[in-house]
Amino acid sequence: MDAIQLIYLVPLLPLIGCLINGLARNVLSKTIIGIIGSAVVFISFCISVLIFMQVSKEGFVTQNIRYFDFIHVGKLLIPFEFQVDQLTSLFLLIITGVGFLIHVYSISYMKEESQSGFGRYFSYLNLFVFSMLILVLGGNYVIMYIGWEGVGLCSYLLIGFWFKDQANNDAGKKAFIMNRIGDVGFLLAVFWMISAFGTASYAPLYNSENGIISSITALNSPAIVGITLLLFVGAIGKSAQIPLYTWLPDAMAGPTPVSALIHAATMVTAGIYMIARSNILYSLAPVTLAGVASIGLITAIVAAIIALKQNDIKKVLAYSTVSQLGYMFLGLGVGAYSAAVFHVMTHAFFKALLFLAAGSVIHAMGGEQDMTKMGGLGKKMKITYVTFFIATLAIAGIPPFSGFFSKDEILSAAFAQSPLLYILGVGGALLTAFYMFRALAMTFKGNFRGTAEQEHHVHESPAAMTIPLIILATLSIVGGFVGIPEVFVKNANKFNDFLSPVFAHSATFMSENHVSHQTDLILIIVSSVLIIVVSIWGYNKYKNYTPSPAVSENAFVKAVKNKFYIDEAYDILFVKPYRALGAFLNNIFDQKGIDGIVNGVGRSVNYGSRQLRLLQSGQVGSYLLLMVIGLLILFIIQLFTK
Amino acid sequence: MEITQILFWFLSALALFGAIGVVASKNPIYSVLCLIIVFFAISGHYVLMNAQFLAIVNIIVYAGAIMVLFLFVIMLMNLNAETEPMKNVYMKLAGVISGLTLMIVLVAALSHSDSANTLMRPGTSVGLTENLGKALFNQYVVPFEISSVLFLSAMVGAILIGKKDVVKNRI
Amino acid sequence: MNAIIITALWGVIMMFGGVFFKKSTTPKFWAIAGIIIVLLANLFEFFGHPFFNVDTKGMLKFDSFGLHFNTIAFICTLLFFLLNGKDFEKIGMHVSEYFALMFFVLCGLSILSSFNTLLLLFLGIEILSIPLYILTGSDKRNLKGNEAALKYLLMGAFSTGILLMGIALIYGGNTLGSFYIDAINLGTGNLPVLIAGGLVLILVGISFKVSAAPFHFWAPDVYDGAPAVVSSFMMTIVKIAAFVAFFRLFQTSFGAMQHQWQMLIVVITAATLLIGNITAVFQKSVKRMLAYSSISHAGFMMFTLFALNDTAKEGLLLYAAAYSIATIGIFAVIIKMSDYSIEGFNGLGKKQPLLALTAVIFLLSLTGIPLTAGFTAKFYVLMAAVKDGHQLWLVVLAVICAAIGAVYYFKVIQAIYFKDPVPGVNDEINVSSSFKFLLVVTAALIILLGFLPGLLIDWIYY
Amino acid sequence: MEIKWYIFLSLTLFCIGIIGALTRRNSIIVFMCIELMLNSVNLMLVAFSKMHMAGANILSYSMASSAQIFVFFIMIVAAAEVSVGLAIIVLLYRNTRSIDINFLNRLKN
Amino acid sequence: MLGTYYTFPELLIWIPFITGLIAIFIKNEKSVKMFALLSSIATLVVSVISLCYTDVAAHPEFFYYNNVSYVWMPYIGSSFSVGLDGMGFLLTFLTAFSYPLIFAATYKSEYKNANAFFALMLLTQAGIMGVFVATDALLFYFFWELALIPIYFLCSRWGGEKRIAATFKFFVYTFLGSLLMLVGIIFVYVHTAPVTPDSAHSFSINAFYNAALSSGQQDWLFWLFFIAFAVKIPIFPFHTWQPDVYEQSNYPSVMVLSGLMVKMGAFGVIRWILPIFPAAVAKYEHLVMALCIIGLIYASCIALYQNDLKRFVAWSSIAHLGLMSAAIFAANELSLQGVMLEMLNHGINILALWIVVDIIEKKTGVRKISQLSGLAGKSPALAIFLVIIAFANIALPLSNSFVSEFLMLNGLFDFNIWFAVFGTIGIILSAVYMLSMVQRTFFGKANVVAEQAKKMSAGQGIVLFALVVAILFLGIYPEPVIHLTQSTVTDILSKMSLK
Repeated sequence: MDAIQLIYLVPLLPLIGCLINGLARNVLSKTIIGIIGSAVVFISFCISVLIFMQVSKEGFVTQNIRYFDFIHVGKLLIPFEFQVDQLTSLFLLIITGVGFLIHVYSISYMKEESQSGFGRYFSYLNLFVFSMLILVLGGNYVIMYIGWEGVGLCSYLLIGFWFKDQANNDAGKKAFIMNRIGDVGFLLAVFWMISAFGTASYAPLYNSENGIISSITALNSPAIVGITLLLFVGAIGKSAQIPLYTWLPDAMAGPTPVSALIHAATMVTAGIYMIARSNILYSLAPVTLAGVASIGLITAIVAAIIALKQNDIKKVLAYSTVSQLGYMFLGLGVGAYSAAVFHVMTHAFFKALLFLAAGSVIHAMGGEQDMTKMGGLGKKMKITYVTFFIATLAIAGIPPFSGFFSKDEILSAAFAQSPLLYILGVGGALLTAFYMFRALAMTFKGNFRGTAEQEHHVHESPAAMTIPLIILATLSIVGGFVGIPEVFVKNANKFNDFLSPVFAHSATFMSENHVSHQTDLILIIVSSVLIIVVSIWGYNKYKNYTPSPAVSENAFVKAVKNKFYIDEAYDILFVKPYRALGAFLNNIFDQKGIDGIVNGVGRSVNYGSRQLRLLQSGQVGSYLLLMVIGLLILFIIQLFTK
Repeated sequence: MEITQILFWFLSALALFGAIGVVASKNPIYSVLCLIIVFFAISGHYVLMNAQFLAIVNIIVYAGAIMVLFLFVIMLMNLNAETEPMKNVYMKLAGVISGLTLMIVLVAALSHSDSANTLMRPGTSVGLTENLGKALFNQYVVPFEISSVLFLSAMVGAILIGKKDVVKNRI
Repeated sequence: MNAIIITALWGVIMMFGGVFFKKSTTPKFWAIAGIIIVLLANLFEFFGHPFFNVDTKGMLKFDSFGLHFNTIAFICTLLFFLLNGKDFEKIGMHVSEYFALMFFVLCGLSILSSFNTLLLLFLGIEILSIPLYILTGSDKRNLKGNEAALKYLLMGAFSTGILLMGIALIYGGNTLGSFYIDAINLGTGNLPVLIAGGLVLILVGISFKVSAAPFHFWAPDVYDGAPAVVSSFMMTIVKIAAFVAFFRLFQTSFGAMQHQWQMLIVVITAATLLIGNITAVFQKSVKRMLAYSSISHAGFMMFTLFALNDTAKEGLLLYAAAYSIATIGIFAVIIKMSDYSIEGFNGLGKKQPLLALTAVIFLLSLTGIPLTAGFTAKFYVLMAAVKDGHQLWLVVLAVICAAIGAVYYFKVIQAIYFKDPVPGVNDEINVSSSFKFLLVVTAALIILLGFLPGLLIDWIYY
Repeated sequence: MEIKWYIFLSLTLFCIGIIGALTRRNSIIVFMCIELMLNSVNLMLVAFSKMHMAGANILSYSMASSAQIFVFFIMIVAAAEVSVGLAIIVLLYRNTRSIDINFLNRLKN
Repeated sequence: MLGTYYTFPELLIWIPFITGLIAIFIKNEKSVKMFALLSSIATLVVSVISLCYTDVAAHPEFFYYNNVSYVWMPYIGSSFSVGLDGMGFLLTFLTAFSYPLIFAATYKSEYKNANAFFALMLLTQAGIMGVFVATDALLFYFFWELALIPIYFLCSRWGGEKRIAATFKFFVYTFLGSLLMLVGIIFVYVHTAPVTPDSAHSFSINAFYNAALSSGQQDWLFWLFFIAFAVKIPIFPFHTWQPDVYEQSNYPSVMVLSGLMVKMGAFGVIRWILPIFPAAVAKYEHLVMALCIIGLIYASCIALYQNDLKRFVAWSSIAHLGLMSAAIFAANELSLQGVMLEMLNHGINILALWIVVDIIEKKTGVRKISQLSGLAGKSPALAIFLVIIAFANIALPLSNSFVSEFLMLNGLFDFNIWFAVFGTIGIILSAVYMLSMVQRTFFGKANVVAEQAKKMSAGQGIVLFALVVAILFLGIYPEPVIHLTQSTVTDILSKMSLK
């Protein structure tokens, strides 16, 4: 019980760290700032571990901790409350654990920042951890929304961390606005929920015995479909799915550890967390689930295709993240909630690792991110190379690395739903394997293609950076073993067992069309073999990459290189019209139109004044005439109208 | 036709003729003379209606005093010639039209009044000087006194306006 | 009766005083003394002590309304004499005579506030008007003054003719054959044609006197052409006197059948409001602008005729007081200046802060800003109209016109406070401290009436 | 004799007066036209006075006499007005050498 | 100490009024500044004490008993009666709270005729306070205008080059609006039952609530009142005066205009339209809300285009007020409660925003967004404040406006889902223009203008800090405010449903 009573410390400590680092950033030395920043997260991590241990005990029931009434208006009560269950505790571990590693990594990575910039960085990073924790801890959707927007804010701040370059600011702004579009969906869903159910708290909604939702049995009722769709809009924004994914590649403008933490490991998985959290609702709305699955799948493939032709190492990873998130949504969409969450976890390990390793490379290359300018780094940066290699194996889904287990679980669930989903999913996986090995080969193999100065500069990163790499690499290797499929070992999927209470209720709605073990085994083997083949092919193809002078490309390749012109399309469809509309409304409609009318009234009074005074001709005769005419009019009114 | 009726029509015609003469004649002197004709005609009407006092007062005050005053002023200004230039024709036309319209409207309206066909009783003694004098100094003594204020102010005013100022130094 | 007799007597005294007063300032003191005596005499009568017991055969009726109105008018006149007494010398040499004529006007005013027959209405209007014809033209070498006087005279006489024709028709249509205004009261049937025709003509005749559109054409020219002191007097005291006569006649004689002729008032009111306010917007001269504004105020006062209820009565008195005091005040300031154009007021706030402040208060009152008498007055007349309950659009039109009114009054305020002075214009404004003190008192009166109108209107029910 | 003929007569005179006032430019003639209007009113009043003189009783007697007294007052006022008016016209003539009302347009707009 | 509780509403009016009159006679600029600041602090103290004195939520009837009432014009049933209900407490507190901050934040500014300036500022405060406490329609109207006149003089006398024309338009516009309302007030008055035996009718607020008005009469009365308030708020399309006035006027006046006077409009709608004309509200609410929402999106579009910081803030304010007015007309518990919060929050946020703009202009001498760049590098403290304020303005959770906008949008959603959808578009757009502004002025490379920037004064720092604390506090724990105003909301709603 005690650990759970300490739960408020988990988000509070990073917040304190944020305040200390932010306010005293010019006073404290960089080392102290770094230590404070990491330590608070580490303590939170320790508490999370305690909580996890308590949660994983037998007979644990979901805990609700209420602090105060946040909003209490009439019948609407939104308390400031935390909810602790298996899902929460898992996410707490991921966030604080990976977060801590990245904090440590950052101390070294950001060493060259200015004093105040360094403090600012850690302050933001702590603030992010705080927001993310609020997001997963919140006991109702409003608290979740607080964290939801909070992480968006931190993302904005960190992407635009080097604010002197307007491109970074543009990227940050884009991220925030695109997130906001999603947030609006979330917000509307909350409103709908409140107006339909009168509350936004999980406990009264999802309580398995007397929850409002739990007592509903009808599928696809309009309110629920609406709510789930709107929530999904929120998830699309936050987790960078089509059509709101374009901000994520741009978000790579931020420091690389940020990309690792926010744009790979944690924030972008908030959407998955949210849907997993609302699994009962979603299970009641198969229509939405189908939508989730299709959006996820399309995103997975499209992003993977785009990643094939990217030369910026971080962009490749970014598109890979989008693609992997697509997988997770596919998992959610086919009802494999725990598989999706499993993939969140393994993805957190290997993608954070990839980013950090890439960061190490970029660090070594003096800020260079273009892979065509790299090559042959494997010799000089052994640890980085090895860890990157492990992560690549993991993300490609090569057994027995962690990615294999989680991806396989999703794919087999997809097969159960429809073989088509499976085939497309495998296709995506093959693409993943290809571009990841391409990146690996281009970066670490072949000859060095950069400048001589860079070549001289290249070196292995310091321990503060490599240790987190090593830890994450270890996790990427072993992380999958908590969820070994039943095919191999009976009852070895500890992960599923652990999370099953969370998804227990929705499991009753899902049609249990499990794939037989044999089919599953065949599928695993086929896909693994295919992936390995493609991996080797991709590796070999780019092993000795030399930048070729402009080869005439076909239209498709060109489109891929230019990310299908999505950004440009958005620019033409939304940004430019919006600006033009603003100009039109301001210059023409408002100033000429509405204000024109207002001023026109004034002017017409003036005009009337000038005309009316002409009546005052100064001539007695005309005055008398007008008087007589007035008299006549009055006479006619009085005597001849009734 | 009774004699009063004949007289009525005759005097009416005379009055209208005179009135039109006032308006139409170019020479101001003729206008004055026409106006005097009108006054006489109206006095004739008063006599017809046995309002003898008013008939006399009308002739003394109006035809006598007032019109002489007018005549004096006109002579003083040497306006006997046809000095008046043509007024704007449209203004004239508009004036005539609106005046006639007003007349038509008034006549049309009032001819429908309940009392339009009431007979008049001309032969009463109300209009005799004695009776009116009594009324004036009994019933109407207050207005009579008050009218003195009017005259006073008119007198002061006429003097004020007519007096030639001693040249005064103005800044 | 006190007021009528004493004003007439004092007029005679002033008239002869012209012969005896040697110093040019003497007439002013006599006039002030006279108006104070008149005021006191009127107050005595108001509190039930008439000095003269004259049997008027019911031709004059001294009710509290009329006497109260007299008080207001005399207080305004007192203020006027105090503020502008010196400025009569600007008109010409015959200061004493000017005062005499003004006392005669006041006599006419006292008659108009208490008449009970059409005969005295007629006489009152004439006693009010004839001295004004002369006063308008009293600055003999000023061609504008002469022109104004002749215009006023011709049109005034013309309107008198119309008024008289109206009276004649009323007499003809009245079965009692009486000129007593309470005898005309006809109950609630249909208006007989003769009466209706007479009513229209009388309405036109008096509308002329109160400068209601479209019978207002004389007003801007005459107010502009007359000497500023006389304009101030004509625009305020004389106009409200005509209004009180208007109200008295129509309430007593035709009040019972109000709704049969209300439309006429509606038309006149709407026209007056629109023409007065809109034309004023474009004026360059403050004096002429105020002339038009006085027309617009006539429009507001027409609402009392429109409503003819108790609130209207209160409103009329309040409006008369508020409008007169503010106009007298602003004119007192204008007269001190040599350039009447709006530019002439530029930077007055810097040159003469006190004059500027009081002028602004007067202008705010004329605009009808709360906490000034002008607001309460407008409020009362509008309330009277709303209580009547008919033709509410007219009330809306009135407030729109009031907003237009703000435009031209605030042009002056802007010039006073927000614009820089034009060098060489109105540089030599010399005002005595007593004048300043009086201005402050006047402004204080405005504000006092602004939040305690009861001080004034409660006396109606005394 | 019916009253209406007198009404018509005096109305006609009245309107002729109005027409004159509207159309003439000589201010003295305009003034005379106004006098004509006043006279038509007088005529009307006397006619009405005779109409109201229905019986020989006191009431109708005073009814009838009141109108004639009114006429008397109108005459008084007209005289006073004329004196003032002519004074003003003379004053104007002295200053401008003209009594044409169309020249009176220094004040306008 | 301060006498009995019912003297508070009065004190809130008289302190600024009397000190305002006194301030005219203090010729020394420094002393008049200090005097005004002290006066406003005194008002704040009174306001805070009044808040502590009673728990209105527990005693909603308090409003009707606490009001002090002097016989003023008994013959027409009007009295000088003032009282505080929850909403009144809230808004008087906002007024009392804003004034010291305004004075402190602009303490360094210099004015010609400082005595007149501060006197008018204090008189405006008296007027605004009066509007919020008046429980008599005529008194309400008095104060409504009393607040307008001094602010007109303030804006016209001290400000930019085109101020005279701009403020004049504002003045005539609002004056016309309030005159129309006056007609409405009189009409309702004529249909009230008497309260005092002396008069036939009454101007008291209760009499107005009980006035017998047919729905046909309500229809046009609604518009008479509505225009007055709509111009003040302003609701699209009555807004055109606002950007010009904000651009041309001096900062303290603009702060008062946008922070406080705007609330007078919203307050007016809640206090005087909703309970008196419920039938008309039900009839026209869709139309009006559509206007409000159009205004919200319209202003958001234009705000992005603005290059002048003051105009920018003006448009963003119009956008926020669009949402607020829409929520008022949604008239359910959530939306009204949201509006109550938003009135306070918008006051705080816009005040903070103006102070930042003022500092920028004072520091750099430039107000054009295009001429500014990279200020964050030069003054990080200001940048942090601005970012917090900007995010408060776009309703980020844990900032004050989140709660209010959440409630308002929720109320809108309950009313009509599409209004809520378009309202939330406004939220997106607010992020767009706000962040663009922050980016263009504060981020990027410091240009010549930014290099020359002077330091922010300590006083301004403290004021901004206080505001930021308020922003965060209300964002995390809005309950006190909700508690304060809930009785008003239920009262208004019950009045609406009764009729």
